[in-house]
Amino acid sequence: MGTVAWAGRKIGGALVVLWLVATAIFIAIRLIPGDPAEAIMGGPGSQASAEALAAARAEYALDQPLFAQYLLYLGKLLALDFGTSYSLKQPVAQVMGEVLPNTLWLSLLALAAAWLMALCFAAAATRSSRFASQLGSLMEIIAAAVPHFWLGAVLIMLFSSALGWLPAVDNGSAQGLVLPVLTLALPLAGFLTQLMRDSLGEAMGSQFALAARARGESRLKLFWRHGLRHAALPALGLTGWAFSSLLSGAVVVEAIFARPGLGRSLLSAVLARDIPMVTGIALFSALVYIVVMALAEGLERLINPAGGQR
Amino acid sequence: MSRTAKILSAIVIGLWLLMALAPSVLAPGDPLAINPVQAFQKPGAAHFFGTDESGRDIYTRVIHGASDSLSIGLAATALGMGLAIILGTVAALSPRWIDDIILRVLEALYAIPSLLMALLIIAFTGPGVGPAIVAVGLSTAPGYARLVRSQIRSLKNSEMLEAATVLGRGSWLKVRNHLVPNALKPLLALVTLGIGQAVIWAAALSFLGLGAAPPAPEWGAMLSAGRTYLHLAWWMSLFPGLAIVAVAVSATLIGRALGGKVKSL
Amino acid sequence: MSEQELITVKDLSVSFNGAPAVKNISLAIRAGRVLALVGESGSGKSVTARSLLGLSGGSVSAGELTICGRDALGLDDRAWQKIRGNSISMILQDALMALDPLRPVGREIADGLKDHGSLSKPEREQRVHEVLTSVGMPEPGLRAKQRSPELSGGMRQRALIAQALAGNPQVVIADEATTALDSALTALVLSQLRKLKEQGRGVLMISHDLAQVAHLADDIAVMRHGEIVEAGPAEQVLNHPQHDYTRKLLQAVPSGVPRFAPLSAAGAVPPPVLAPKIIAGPPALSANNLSKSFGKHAAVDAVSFELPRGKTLGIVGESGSGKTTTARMVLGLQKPDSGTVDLLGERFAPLAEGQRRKLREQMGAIYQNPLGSFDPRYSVGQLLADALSGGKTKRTAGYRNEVAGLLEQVELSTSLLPRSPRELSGGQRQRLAIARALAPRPSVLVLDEPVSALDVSIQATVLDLLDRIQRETGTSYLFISHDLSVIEHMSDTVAVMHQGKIIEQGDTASIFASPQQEYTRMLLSAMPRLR
Amino acid sequence: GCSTTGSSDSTAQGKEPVTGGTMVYASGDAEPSCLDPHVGGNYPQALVASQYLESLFTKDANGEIIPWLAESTEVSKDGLTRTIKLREGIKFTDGTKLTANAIKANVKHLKDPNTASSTGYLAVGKVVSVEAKDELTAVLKLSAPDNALLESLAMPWTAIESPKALERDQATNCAAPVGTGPFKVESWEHQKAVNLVRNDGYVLPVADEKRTSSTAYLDGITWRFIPEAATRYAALQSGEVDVIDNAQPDTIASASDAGLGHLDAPRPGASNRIELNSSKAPFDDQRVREAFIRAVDANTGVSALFFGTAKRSNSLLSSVEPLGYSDESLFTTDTAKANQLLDDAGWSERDAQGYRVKNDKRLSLAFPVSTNQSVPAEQSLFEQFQAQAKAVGFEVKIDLLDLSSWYGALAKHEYNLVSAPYTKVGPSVLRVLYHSDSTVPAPSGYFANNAQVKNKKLDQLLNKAEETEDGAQRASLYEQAQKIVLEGYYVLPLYDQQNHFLYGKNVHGVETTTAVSSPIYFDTFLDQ
Ligand SMILES: Nc1ncnc2c1ncn2[C@@H]1O[C@H](COP(=O)(O)OP(=O)(O)OP(=O)(O)O)[C@@H](O)[C@H]1O
Ligand SMILES: Nc1ncnc2c1ncn2[C@@H]1O[C@H](COP(=O)(O)OP(=O)(O)OP(=O)(O)O)[C@@H](O)[C@H]1O
Ligand SMILES: [Mg+2]
Ligand SMILES: [Mg+2]
Repeated sequence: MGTVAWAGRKIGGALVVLWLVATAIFIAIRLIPGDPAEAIMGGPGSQASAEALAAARAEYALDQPLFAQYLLYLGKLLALDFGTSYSLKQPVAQVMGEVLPNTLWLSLLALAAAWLMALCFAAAATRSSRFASQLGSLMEIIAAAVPHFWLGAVLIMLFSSALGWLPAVDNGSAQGLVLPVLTLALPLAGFLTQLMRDSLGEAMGSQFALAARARGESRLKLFWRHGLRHAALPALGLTGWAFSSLLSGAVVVEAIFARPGLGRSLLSAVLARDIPMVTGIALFSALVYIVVMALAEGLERLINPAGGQR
Repeated sequence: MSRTAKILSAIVIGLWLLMALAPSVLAPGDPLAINPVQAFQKPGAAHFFGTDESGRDIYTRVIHGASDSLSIGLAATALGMGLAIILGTVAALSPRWIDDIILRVLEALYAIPSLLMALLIIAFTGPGVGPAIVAVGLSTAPGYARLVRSQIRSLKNSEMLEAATVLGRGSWLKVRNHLVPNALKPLLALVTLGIGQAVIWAAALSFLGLGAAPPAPEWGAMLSAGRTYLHLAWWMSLFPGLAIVAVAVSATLIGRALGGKVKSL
Repeated sequence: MSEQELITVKDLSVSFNGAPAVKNISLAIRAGRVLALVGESGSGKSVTARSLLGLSGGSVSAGELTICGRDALGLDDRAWQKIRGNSISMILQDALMALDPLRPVGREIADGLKDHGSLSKPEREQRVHEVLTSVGMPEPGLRAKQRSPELSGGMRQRALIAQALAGNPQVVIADEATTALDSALTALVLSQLRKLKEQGRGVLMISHDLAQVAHLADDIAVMRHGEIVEAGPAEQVLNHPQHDYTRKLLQAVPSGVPRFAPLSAAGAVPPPVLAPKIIAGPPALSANNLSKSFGKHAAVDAVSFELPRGKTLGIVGESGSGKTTTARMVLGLQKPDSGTVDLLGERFAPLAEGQRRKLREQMGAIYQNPLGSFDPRYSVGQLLADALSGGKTKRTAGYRNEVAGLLEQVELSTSLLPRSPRELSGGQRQRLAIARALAPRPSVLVLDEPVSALDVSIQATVLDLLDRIQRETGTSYLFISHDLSVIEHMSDTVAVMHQGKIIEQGDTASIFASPQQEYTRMLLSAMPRLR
Repeated sequence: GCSTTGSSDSTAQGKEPVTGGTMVYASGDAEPSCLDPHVGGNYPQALVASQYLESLFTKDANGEIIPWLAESTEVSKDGLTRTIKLREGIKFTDGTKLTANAIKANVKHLKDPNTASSTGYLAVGKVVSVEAKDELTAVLKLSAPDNALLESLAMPWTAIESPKALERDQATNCAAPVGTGPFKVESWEHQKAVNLVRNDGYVLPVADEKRTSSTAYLDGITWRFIPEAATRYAALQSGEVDVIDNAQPDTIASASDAGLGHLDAPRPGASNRIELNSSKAPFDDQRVREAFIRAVDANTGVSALFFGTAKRSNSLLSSVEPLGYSDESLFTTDTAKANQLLDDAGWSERDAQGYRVKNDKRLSLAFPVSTNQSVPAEQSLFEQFQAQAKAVGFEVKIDLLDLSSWYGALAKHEYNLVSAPYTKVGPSVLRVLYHSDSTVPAPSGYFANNAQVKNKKLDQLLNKAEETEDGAQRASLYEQAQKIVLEGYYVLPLYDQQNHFLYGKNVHGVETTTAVSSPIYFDTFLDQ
């Protein structure tokens, strides 16, 4: 498949997926009990009068038939209009625009850190003894099994409260990012290392590695020229998953480290039944997922042009 | 799977099962029994893992919590896997256009971050153990389904099935004797890996206050309660946390021993 | 011995975790000469070769190891790196796997130059182009930029040779450089090696096939169970073999051996001269105008042939000529675009699966790599019980006698029953595949490269087995191979395929004696012959 | 700031105040969706709004209502006309002068349905109209006499905002309300911080001889939201933040060891209590209510879980309310009596799990708990109640819910027990909580009388108390009312609404609070 055809298929597929996500969210949200008008008027604890509720219903077209609402909703989405947040009374796009960079930064840094750690661990494992390698493998599995919420708390206890080395909460400085990034990155690094070690081990024990050694390549060069690519491939295939799990993890990490971001907005939006906000964030995450997947696939094509498309 | 790995796995599974099915053998006490006077006791001879804010014995609670946490993990994985097997098999064996539709739907489900999916489900059903199971199960299903699909597709085109065709086996025999059992074996490994992840997931929901409600001795809920007292009573969050990690680690180890690779998640 | 000794090895032993793989062997590689190392699979040939590069991977001990006059015992990895690819280079056994699938082959070839030489980047590219041209790679400029999965098997083999030659090494080790290549490519590779010898380099050639070695080797060393059982000049070893094992290897080469004459030592006892049963009636198999295209590419083009009962039709042709596609259409695994297949006079393809199920048991198939066709969850016994019961059960209980009978037929011990096919050797697996195919007592067996993955001695036993079964049961064989010598030995009639067409078809003896087509002549001239 | 002093163990005594520095405040509450406390009207809004908005009245150290932005006030004989005279020379931070029109505009804003005010709306419920008599004098017409009006007007939820600013659209006003307070809103970075800066034109309405300058010492306040208690405390310990609210009992107990300051400012209005839904079985039977109350042991739990930072209450009202009535004897634990009462009420059989049953129905109590409103220690206390109640045969089903779901459960009457805090200045909160009018739900389903007390005599007492001018009579009426509720076992009082603040070593002058006990950082300064 040519690159143009590939890109065309990707974009078409992405649009279909986005439409499906939008529809799924629409259905899911209509299923949630509770009157959206109440959410608009400040939640069920409010003293909103019946007229005020009716006015809100009319304003947000909630009094129309469901299918009309759906069409209206799709139409707005097509015009890139995500609506106004019920609870914040601000355009969703604006709110997301404000908090988005934080989450993206956090996730990207965590992704990069996880990759870096995984590469180092995987590389170290190929050189070390059987015992060390098994120990390393256990460590990865443990890292992958540590829940974010627990890890975050433990890191704060250790590095902020007890040792006082790093700030517990976001204070705008680079230091404030260290603990949240670590919290997000460690479990992911555990996963990636497991993946990379498997394929790195396979690559380093393969015939072509032997051939390379027979040409006089040193172990280090072997790692750089061959091992790295083979290690990266399966991990790349997992990047979409990794990124979307990072977004999930961000909900917890942003709550623990008091960082502004998409995750926190999401949690409070769901709790406040803030439909436009939830929709906006969900669609956005789906878009990010699709873009990241496409990037990863593009990178895969670059590394392995002959590899089959999935 | 090597012999030692088999024995070890059997022991570990046995231990978890014992904890889940007959916790009183290991911890005879009542996990809900309060004793406010004995609150916040450090781990020691009287209380191996210390006590919590209401004086409940954390060791007893951790042991008794296995049943809740493990059954959430098991049930969620079973749900996710069940759905995945149906969707994946249908997709793999159907004509191209049905396959395409299912694939797109799966991709759309996959594109929604799992926690968001869980939050939406819980917003719909309200918090609790059942919803947590459904949430975790549903949000893991698309990943499994894609795997089942590719598994069955590659089997469908394998020489093994061609050989069966040449031997004159009908479709039903091929599916029953070869396709299903061979597709299931790697899934078994995957399920084991998945259970560990599901336990973590369920704990995460409890931690956010959306899963099992305290004072049930569910590990995530215990962790959630313990985090308030992180500065005073580290043991309240340490031990349930370790239990979660231990389950996930042993599930991964057993899954790997069964030949599972993380790749597949 | 006037020639300079480039590598001298004395008393080399290699063991893996205490298990010896090579025991006390000594050999010398001289400039301008080819030393051939011959022996069955697992005899330690590759381990020996790797030891010469310090890459054995096991624990090595040796009385002497001199490389280009330099003592190489106790060299560290850095010192070895200077030797590898520079003084000695190696062509690895498995060409399909020996190139990194993620990197362009040109880069793979240039890596060695980069690590050793002082060439600049354009100079290196120049050299890569040069060496690719010299091994006869078509479109070397384009191929250098492609990755190995984009190349055909023959191209990969040539790239691998180019890689070994790029650094102008004194010694080239070629480990099974021609196995799995069709005869035209084999001839090409052999001529490459000859050129090296003529250039005055030392060549260590590893093979399990004495016929191939015969053309090129100056000296031959025969290995068995990690030891050299016989060594000497090629003439002497080939014509006056001293050791039983050497004789056995020589006998196993099928070319020029008449039909039904045994190749393996086990079959050495002359068989009862039992004329093959001739059964009257319609031909066992007849194909009529079979065609199949993939996209625009016509893989099989109007192929027709007839397989009489109790006879063998050999189909031979180079890689990609459409042999497997033909076989798959005959087996009803692929629907032909046009044309028909009749089995025992009845229509077999194209037909719906349900309608031909009854006929299915008349036809069996055997593949090049039988492992893939076994359900990995089944043991040997279960596989056979499954085949015997028509898929109803895999319990051996009710079929004990039949299973034992089948095993006996293919000369396998019943002690293998509980084993997984994965725990069998290549020869044993192929026997198991044959046993399974025989279970429903088919009239026709389609054999697609049944012995290509086996070394000559094992190949000999399997071919003898097939001969015996045909004589005993009168089964007809559609025998597909790229190996002319195997086809010559096994077939009553031969069809030569080229680019999807059968270009020549007829009696084996007459085709091999007086080929009509230019292409067939070309193929035959490239065929290595011992006798 | 206003002049109430909470019980503070500040060590700032004698320290020379320094001007400058920005204080970082970390709140454990969810970020308000609107900084204008007129909109909605909850405590987190009051906490932050107390820095930039001021009320007409406030409370002094003795709990007496005194004028603040107002200079004086009087009420007509029939109690239906209230005249309020404002102080002169006070300006909003947008330059608008504080005039009688401002009162008019603010009351109108509170009563406008589009504002969606809940607390403030109720507070001015009886105000029918506002007339500006002259520049600084406003006349309020009431539908009925309301002696709680001044208390209502002392709350931040009825604080006075610039009438000019109120004309802006709601989103803009929510982002930066304009008031007369010592600070003003400079910017609001969502989820990150509300940035407050000093109001350099601030005029202290009531002169304070201790203060030389009339502006705040701090340059500004960074108001952050850190929901995780452990993180918040860690940030305070490491000096990243200067003040935290919603301090956890265990950290309060160890605060002085850690060198941290502590401000304990219990909220006015109702105490924290569990209300027993008397409108449906099994709590429609007073004996069963009493049995539950006798079955649980609050004293031990409160002292263990709150580390001595919360005092057990036996009153409907906060300890800061002078008119609170308390009777310890009603709430002593007595398991034997509880069992007896249940037997008497017909719940004499028990099922396999030990729960009591009557007519095959289990003695089961639904207890929805809002995770937003009940701190962890309180949730633990409820769990202890659950275990203790089980001993006498009650099954208590605790359901932890987010705020929306919790309100939903209440609106649908899916509860037997509930703990719903209510903050309001003065004993008139009793009317909000226990008058039968409060059982009638608002359109949203909300009602304040969770115990579903419907008692004619009580209604009369509460009505009368609100209309009486005479202080002593008012006190007596409220006491009778409280007795009815307490003795009817509608409520299990627990403790005052906890309101603890911790602050770092370098923070001084944290003591003044508003009428609702929200601190004002006018006097606060940081060591440089
Ligand atoms: N890395 C290794 N670890 C353990 N055993 C090995 C290793 N490499 C080779 N062996 C063993 O050494 C023996 C000789 O193997 P070798 O590969 O040299 O055989 P070969 O003669 O090249 O066979 P073939 O013709 O199949 O290539 C075999 O029994 C093999 O199992
Ligand atoms: N499923 C397929 N899709 C597309 N092309 C195919 C397919 N199967 C075979 N071909 C093409 O058809 C041609 C004939 O292939 P076939 O496998 O029949 O060759 P062969 O003679 O068996 O070669 P070999 O000796 O390498 O096994 C080749 O060019 C091959 O690339
Ligand atoms: Mg070999
Ligand atoms: Mg083929």
